[in-house]
Amino acid sequence: MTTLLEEQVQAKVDLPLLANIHQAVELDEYYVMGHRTCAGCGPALSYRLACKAAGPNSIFLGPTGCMYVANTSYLCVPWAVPWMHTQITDAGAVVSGISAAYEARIRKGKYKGTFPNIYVFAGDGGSSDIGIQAASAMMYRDHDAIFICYDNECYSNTGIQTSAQTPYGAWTTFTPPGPKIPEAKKLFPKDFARGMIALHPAMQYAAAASISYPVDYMNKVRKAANIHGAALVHVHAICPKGWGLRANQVLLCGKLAVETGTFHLFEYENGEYTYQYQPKAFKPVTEYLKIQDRFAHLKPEHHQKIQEFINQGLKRCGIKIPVEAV
Amino acid sequence: MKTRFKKYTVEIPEEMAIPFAGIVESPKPNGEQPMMLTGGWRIYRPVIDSEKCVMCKSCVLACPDATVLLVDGGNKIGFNLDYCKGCGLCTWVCPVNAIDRVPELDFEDGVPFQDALFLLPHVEALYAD
Amino acid sequence: MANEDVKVGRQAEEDKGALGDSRPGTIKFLTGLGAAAHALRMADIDVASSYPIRPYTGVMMMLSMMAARGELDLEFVHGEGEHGQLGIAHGASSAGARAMTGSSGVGVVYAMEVYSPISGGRCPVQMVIADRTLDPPGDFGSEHTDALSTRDQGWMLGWAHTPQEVFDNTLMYYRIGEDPRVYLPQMNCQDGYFISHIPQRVVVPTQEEVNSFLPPLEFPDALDPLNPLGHGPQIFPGQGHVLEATRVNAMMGTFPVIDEVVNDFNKRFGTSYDPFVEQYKCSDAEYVIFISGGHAFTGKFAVDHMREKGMKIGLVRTRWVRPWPTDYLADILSKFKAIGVVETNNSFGAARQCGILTLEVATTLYQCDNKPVLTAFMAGLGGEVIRLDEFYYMGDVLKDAAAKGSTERTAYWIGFHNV
Amino acid sequence: MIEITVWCTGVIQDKEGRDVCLVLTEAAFNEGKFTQAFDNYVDLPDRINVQVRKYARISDTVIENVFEYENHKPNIIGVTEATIMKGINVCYGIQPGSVLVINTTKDPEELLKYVPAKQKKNLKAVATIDALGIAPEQLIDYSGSEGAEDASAIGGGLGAAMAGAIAAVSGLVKKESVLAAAANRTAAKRGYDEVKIKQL
Repeated sequence: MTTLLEEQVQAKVDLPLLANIHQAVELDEYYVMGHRTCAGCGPALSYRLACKAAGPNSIFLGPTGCMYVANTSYLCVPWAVPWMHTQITDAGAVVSGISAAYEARIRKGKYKGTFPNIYVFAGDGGSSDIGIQAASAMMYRDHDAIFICYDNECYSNTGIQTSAQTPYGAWTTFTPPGPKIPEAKKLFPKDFARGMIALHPAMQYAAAASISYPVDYMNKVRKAANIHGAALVHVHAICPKGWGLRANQVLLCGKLAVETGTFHLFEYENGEYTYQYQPKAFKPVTEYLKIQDRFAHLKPEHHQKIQEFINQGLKRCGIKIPVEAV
Repeated sequence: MKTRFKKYTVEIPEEMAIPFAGIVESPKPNGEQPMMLTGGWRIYRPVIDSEKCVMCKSCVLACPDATVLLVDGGNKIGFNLDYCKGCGLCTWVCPVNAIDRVPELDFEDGVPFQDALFLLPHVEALYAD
Repeated sequence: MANEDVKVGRQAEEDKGALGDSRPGTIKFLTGLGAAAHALRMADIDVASSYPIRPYTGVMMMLSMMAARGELDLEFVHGEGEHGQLGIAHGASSAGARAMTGSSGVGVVYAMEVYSPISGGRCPVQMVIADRTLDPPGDFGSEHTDALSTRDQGWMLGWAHTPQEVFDNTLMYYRIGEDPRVYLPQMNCQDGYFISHIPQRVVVPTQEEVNSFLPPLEFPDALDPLNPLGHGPQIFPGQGHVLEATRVNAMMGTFPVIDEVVNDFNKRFGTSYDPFVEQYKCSDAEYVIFISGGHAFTGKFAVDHMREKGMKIGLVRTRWVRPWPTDYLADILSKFKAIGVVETNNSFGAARQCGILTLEVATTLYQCDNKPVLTAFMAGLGGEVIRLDEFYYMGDVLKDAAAKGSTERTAYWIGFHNV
Repeated sequence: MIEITVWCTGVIQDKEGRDVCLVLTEAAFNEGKFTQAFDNYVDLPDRINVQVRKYARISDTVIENVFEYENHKPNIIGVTEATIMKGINVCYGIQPGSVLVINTTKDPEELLKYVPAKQKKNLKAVATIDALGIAPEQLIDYSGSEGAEDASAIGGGLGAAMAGAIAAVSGLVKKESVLAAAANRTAAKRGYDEVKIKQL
């Protein structure tokens, strides 16, 4: 019922993939300067790259989160494309409504343009925690829309609180370390992207990307946009405030997350996973943890526990690359 | 209509009016949002050594604020100092160390000067002498 | 559900107002849900978002059937819950579509977060509500507390008392809500079971007539890449009151629009709706039953019978709870000696432990020189039927109150105090 | 009533800026004054490098306007990062006889150029203090800015030095009161003693 009519599919032009950074730089900016995000904000960078990749025939939805509050304070917006706030709970539902509206209006001759690419830009809370119900429903209903989860591993707008994506051992203001709870956060995070893929077997495209690999990320956004149906991009968007980093360490931290196997860059297409980062060996996770103040309280045994979790994750994903000894 | 219902409506002074449903205009592509100037945040200014620069453009893509620009017909790197927050990511990402970080106070110019961060008409009145 | 269509001309006999007006069109026997669905079909809605909960579900069944048969070109989106349903409607409306959704009981309150964003975004969504008692425990019966609990969220809110009125309200509400002077969402309420599940005669006009009454939606600031706008950026605490005031003005600005639209409807379709308040046998009444919703149907018969016994009773039925037609009601109600408000809702710990409507009526009368005796009848709670003899009891209480100038109780519980 | 506004950079000096206000109000409270210390709510949440404001009010009588979001007519301005002055008129709204205290290694005269003439005429004194040199470890603590109690000690670093300097310049509270209120007594003392004052 929600698939595009043939003529709309033909009218919609696919976004070409980018061969290199020079092509990416040439693209126009649709997330422009003048927003109240942190100096060195990872999510802001992920927003900018996504908007750059998306181009003008786009609508962005911003569920409540840091990228709503920081970007729109006050009564102004930095997006050159249509943007709308949704509740943190229901971005997936609102995007479904917009997609359905365009399906109906174009079919009935009430809208003369082509079908827009509709993006949700939800934080990890708005995706994997409070927003998971609507996110899942949007993917299940296969609306022609793109769900981007900018994962900064915490509720950062409200002052750094734990979310379902906050890693084990991380300090947040809701998981402070103390003599009784030396490791701070005791729970291991959800695996949002793979979980969504497993839950929605009809999903055609999903990807995990990092702001530290910008062209790869932009191409993943474009591939997701070119899919006729629901697609998911999970982007690792490092939060300097929440993770206890200096502003200029954000891209380094993103790189280390990938190089230690903490965050995997992958694509899921036609039922197959492909992994983009294939080193000779992964670095020990300690290299990633030690630059972040949120892990400063951890003891060697906690590092070991995190390393085991990462090793298990690699094994579960069928990645047979060794990890350097700690 | 019965005019008596007017007594239940609120007359909003023109200078306090807000757009319909709080819906605002979008900025132009490649433009800026002048209601949120951020150049004043900067403690260290990025300064590029064009001799060293190899125009790999990594810094252009690394800026969360889109303030690293191609200037001089696309042949050089420049910065929009009205908005650069001085995060230093361009410096970090540069493979040839062509971007230096210099204390902002060493320069005379380059930062838009504002009386206040956010100033609404009815709040401004409270600051008046 | 729908019986054989019977093509008729203008009805010769004058029916009681309660049974629907005489007017040209096709007669169908429709439940309130069926009436809503047919009206939505004729309104050519673009997007419907569904989630099942008894008793409103039938309207979605009919819409999905109409979509499957090709009778209505509709995007039928199944929500993941009422919260998602409202989110879908919000998105659809923001993108310029004529959108509808609906719910009942706990479903209505599950979506509570999303009502204010929709009305604040000035999205003219219509929501079909068939009332149901809130939990605990499970109870399918009609009680208005579900929809009334959303009364402070900026939606227009009104009740129909016959399937015919549901049909007509559906069209009128869209035209009012989509008026450029208004742009507000509407809750089109009907009592669960009493209206939603009992078929009655409904006159269905032609599609051409509906088209000429209800033009397609032109939402000015729809999300559109050809005209980029930002919907809902943060505001300063110091700007909150400005936005709230514009929402108040939008709601209060509905009065002339309602007046205009309902009169236009009457003219086009041969109906005789009062835009705001129905007065039944009130011209010489000394005491009245004040009511909202389906029980007015029985109430009017009860008034007839009490009148036959010489009682000077009437019935006042508000067609709107939001906006509350303050001045109309003040004019109408202040001339009586006693008023009994049939609540069909509950507000635990409210002033005088009445329901929600008495609070509004009391506030309305406070500005009047003549203040009638006011009491509440807690009736129809949990979906209990309000029978004729219970209305007679209310009549007796009111007659007594009118004579004495006072009542024994601030709220009479029908089912206990009348035993 | 004396109104104090402290400008600081978001996240990096958020806690330090608040500490300046908290140390001064604690000192004044112990001297029997009525006090209030609070963050600028509209600046919330702070972002790295954004200019944020922390406020204090100190009065001989009960403070009645406790709910006002901002200090509209401040008497004392503190700036924990001198660069802020380049972009913002930190002295906007100051009353005649106000003082300005800046954390910098520079001399007071050098920073005066960032104060517009209209505000400059209301300044009684401008002072600088190398607070970062006195307490290089800046504490980052988000509890306080979200309305919780600060999870770490008040006046442990830069903020103590600033508070000491403000006390010295303004004479608002006694030296011993400030020293007693700050967790880092040495920093507060050095701030009090090492501040460079230029009377105008």
